[in-house]
Amino acid sequence: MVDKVKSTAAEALAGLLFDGMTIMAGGFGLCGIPENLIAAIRETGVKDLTVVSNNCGVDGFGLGILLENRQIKKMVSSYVGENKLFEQLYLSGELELEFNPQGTLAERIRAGGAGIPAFFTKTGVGTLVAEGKEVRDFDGELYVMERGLVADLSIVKAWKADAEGNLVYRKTARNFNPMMATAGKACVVEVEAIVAIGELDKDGIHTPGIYVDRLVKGAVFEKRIERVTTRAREAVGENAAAGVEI
Amino acid sequence: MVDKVKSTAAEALAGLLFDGMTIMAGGFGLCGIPENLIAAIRETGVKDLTVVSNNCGVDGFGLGILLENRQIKKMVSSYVGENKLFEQLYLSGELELEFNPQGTLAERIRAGGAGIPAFFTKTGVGTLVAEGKEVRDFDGELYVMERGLVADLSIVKAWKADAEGNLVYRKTARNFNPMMATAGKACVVEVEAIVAIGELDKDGIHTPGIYVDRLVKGAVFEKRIERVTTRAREAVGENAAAGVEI
Amino acid sequence: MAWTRDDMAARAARELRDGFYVNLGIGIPTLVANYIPDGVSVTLQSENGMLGMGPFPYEGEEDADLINAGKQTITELDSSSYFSSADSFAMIRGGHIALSILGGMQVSEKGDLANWMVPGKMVKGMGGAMDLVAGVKRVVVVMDHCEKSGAPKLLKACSLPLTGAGVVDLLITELGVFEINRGKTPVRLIELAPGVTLDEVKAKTEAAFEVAL
Amino acid sequence: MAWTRDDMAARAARELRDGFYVNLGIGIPTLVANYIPDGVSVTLQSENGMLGMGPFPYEGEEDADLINAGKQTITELDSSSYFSSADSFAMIRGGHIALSILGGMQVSEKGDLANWMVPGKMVKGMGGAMDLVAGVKRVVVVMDHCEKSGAPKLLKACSLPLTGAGVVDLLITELGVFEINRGKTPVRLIELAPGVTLDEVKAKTEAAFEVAL
Repeated sequence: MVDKVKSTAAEALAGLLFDGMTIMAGGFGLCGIPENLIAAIRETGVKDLTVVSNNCGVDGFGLGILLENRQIKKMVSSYVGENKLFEQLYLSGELELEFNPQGTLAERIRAGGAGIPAFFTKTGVGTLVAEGKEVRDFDGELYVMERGLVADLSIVKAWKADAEGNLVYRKTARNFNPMMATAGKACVVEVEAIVAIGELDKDGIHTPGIYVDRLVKGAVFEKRIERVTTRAREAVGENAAAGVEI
Repeated sequence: MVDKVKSTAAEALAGLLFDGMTIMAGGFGLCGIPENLIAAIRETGVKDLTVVSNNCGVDGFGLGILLENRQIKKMVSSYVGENKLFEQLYLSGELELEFNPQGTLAERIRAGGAGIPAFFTKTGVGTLVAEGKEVRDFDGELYVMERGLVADLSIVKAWKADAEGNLVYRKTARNFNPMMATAGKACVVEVEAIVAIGELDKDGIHTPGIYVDRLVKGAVFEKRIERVTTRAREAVGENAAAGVEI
Repeated sequence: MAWTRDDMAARAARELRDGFYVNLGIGIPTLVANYIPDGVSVTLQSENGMLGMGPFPYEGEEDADLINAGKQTITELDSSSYFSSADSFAMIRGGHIALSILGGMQVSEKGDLANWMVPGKMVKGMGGAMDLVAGVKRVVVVMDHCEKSGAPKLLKACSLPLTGAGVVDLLITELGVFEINRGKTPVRLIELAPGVTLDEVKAKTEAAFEVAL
Repeated sequence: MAWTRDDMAARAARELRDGFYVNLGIGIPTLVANYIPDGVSVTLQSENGMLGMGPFPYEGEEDADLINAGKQTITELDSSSYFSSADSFAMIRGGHIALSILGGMQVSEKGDLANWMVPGKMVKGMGGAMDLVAGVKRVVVVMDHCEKSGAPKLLKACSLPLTGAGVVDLLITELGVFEINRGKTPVRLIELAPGVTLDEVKAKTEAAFEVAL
C-alpha cells in the first residue's frame, strides 16, 4: 500500500518544488495556515513562486516569511492589508498582485478541482473586476465569466487525519483548505494529529483521502492570533459572593 | 424566534404547493428519499408537477406514487429504469422527460443554489446532451455550457436535525439531498430524529440551518431496499467448533 | 444633533427581522449586534465560514481556530455551524443571506457603492465585499455623510472604483436615512436625525433626492 | 478458447496499480474486484457518494442507507468516507479517479463509446456514465466482441448515440485486448486470448487495427 505519511515537512515536499511554480496555500489571515510547510518551503529557497492564498500572512509569520526571503513573484489574493513588507515590495514593482473577490477566489479554486474551466457569477459586474472578461445576460441579469484555478501544488492545514489521508478541519480554520486540497496537481497536508484508520466519523470527513498525496504531523503549531479581541467578564455583584470564578 | 419544526408532513408543506410548480426531491434510487413528504404531496393532489430527481422511485413507492396518481408532468432525471409505469406513461406521451448526466444534474443543482447561472463541463461533449448548447474551447479542450437549476420547492431527507434546521445525513443516503436543500425557493426537510440544539458536531453539519425553512420528524420510515445483495458467510471449518455464530 | 456611531448602529438594527440571517461588516456595522431589538432573533454569518457567531471570548479563552471575517477572536453558540469559504460564498452568492450591513466610501443615486479602493493609495483588496453586495438580498450601507474635507459622499455618480453597481437598498448616515432601492426609483430621504434640517442635508448631498419624511 | 467473463475481469484487473482510486461499472466490471492482484491495494469509488466500498453485507446486515451506484446493498471499510453526489462528481469530473472500467455496446477506432441508448427502445438514462468517461483519467471498456447477431462492435464509427467521444483508452473483449488511446493513435491489438487466431479477430472487427502482439 502507498504510504502517504511522511515524518517531516521537508520530506513531505521532497521532489515537488520547482522555481516558477504555482502554489495554493490554505488559510484565512493566520487561521488555518500550513505553517510547518511554509517554513519548509522557505528552507528550500525555491523562488519565482505564484502563490494563491486569500491573504499573505503578516510580517515575520505565515506567507510573510516567503516574502521576506523574496521567493514570491506573484500573489493571487482577496486582501493583503496586514503586511508592511508586502506594500513595500508591491510599490517597488518587485511583487505582482492579482486581486479576486473572496467568494470568486473560493469558487475558482473549487471549480478548478471539480473540472469546471469557467463559470458565471454576479460578483464584480460593473466593477474593475469584470474588465476584460466576458459579461453575459442570463434571464435579465448580468454575470461575469470567471475561470477555474489549479496549481502545481496545494499546501493544506487540517486538524486530524488518518493514514488514508481523510481529513477533518476545526472551526473556522477550515476556510480555503478543502477546496485547495482538490485543486493542486499534488496536495501535501499538515495536521495536528494522525489518528488510527476508522477513528474519524465517516459521515464527517471534510476531505476524502483521494485528494491527499502526502501527509505530515506538524512539528510545531504556533497558531498565532492576528487580533485578540475579548470582552469584559460580566459585573460581579452577587455572583461573586456565590463564589463564581472570575 | 421563528419555529421551523412542524408536527406533520402535511403541515410542513402547507401553503407551499401549487399546480405546475417545480419540485426537487432528494434521493438516489430509494436511498435517502423524503418518503413522508412524497406521501403528503400525493394526498394534496397537486398536479402538473415538474420533478427534478435523479430517479423516479419504483412502482408503488417513492416518486412512483405521484406517477400513479398522474401528478407529474415532467421529470428531470439521470436514470429512470426501475419503473414500469414510468415507461408506459412516457411512451404514451403523458409524461415528459429530460435526461441529464448524473454529475451534470448534481452540479446544476449545486450551481442553482450557489448563484451560478451557468458553468462549463466536459461531460456530454460530442453527444446528444450537448445538442443546442454552447460548446467552447478552453485551453484546447471542448466543454459544454450547462445552466444552474432552481426549484419552487425542495423536499429533502436527512438523518438528524436540530430545531435551527442544521442537518446531518447518514452514509450514502446523503446523495442529492444537500444540494437540493440549497436550490429550492422553499426547503422542507424530513428527518428520523430531532435532537437538542448543541448536540450536533458543529464541524460535522452537512446542511446549515439557513437553508431549511421547515422541518418534520417523519411519521414512518419504510426505507425500502431496491436490490438486497448479500454474500455468503465464510466456510465454517474450525471456527464452528470454537463457537463462532453463523 | 446628528446621530452618533451608536445611534447609526441602532437605526441599522431596526432593519433586522426575526429569523434573519445577517452579515455585518467591519466598523459601525459590527456595533449593530449590540442593538438587536427585543423579540428579534437573528443569526450572524461570518464569510470565512461560520453561521451563528457568538460574542468575543473572555480573556484567556481565545481560540486561534475561531475568528470572524475581521480576523478577531470570537465564540460559537450551541446552534453554530462551520463550513468552507466556498460553501460560505455559495450561501452569499446564492441569495440565502437576508441582509448585509456594511460601510461605504461613496454611494450614488443609482445605488452604486464604492468602498474598497482609492486610486493612488495602496490597495488592500476587496475581501468579500463585492460578493456580499452582489449576492445578499438587501444591502444597507452605514457611513459618514461627508468626507473629512466636507465633500459629499452621496453622489450622482461614484468617482471611486465600484464595489458593486446598483446594489444599495438603504443608506444610513449621521444625518438621516435614504431609500436607494438599487437605483430603480429616485433616491428618497425618509428620516432625519434629531435636530438635522433638510437644508443641511441638501447642502451636504450631491445626489438628487426626493423628500418623504 | 476465448476468454470467459471471469477471464476478462481478471485481465481488466491487471490494469490496476497500487494506490489507485477506481470506479467499476455494472456487469463484468463489478467482477474485477475479485481479481485484484496481490500487493495491489485499490480504493473503490461509488459515484452516488462513497469512497472505500466494502463487500456485500451478510444476510440480515443490509443497511438501506448504504448502497452502491448499482443500488445494491454494500458495506463500508474503516477507511471509507461519504460525500454528496455533487462532491462525488466533482471528484470524477476533476480527474481525481485514476481508472474507470465499464461495459460498452460499441467502441469506435476514434475512441468513441456508446453504451447508454438504443434508438427505438425505451431509454433508461445515462446515469453517471457520461461523467465517468469524460472525467476519469483512464477508461477501460470490457464488452463482448460482437452482437448476438454476430455484428461487430469495434467499429470505424459508432452507429448508436455516444456516451463520450474519444474517451476509450483500452478495450478488452473475449478475443483479446486493444489499445485505443482515445483515438489519438491507430488502434492496436496487443493481446489475443488463448486459442484465438488473428484471422478470427479480423473477421469479427470492423475497425482498422494494427497488430502488436
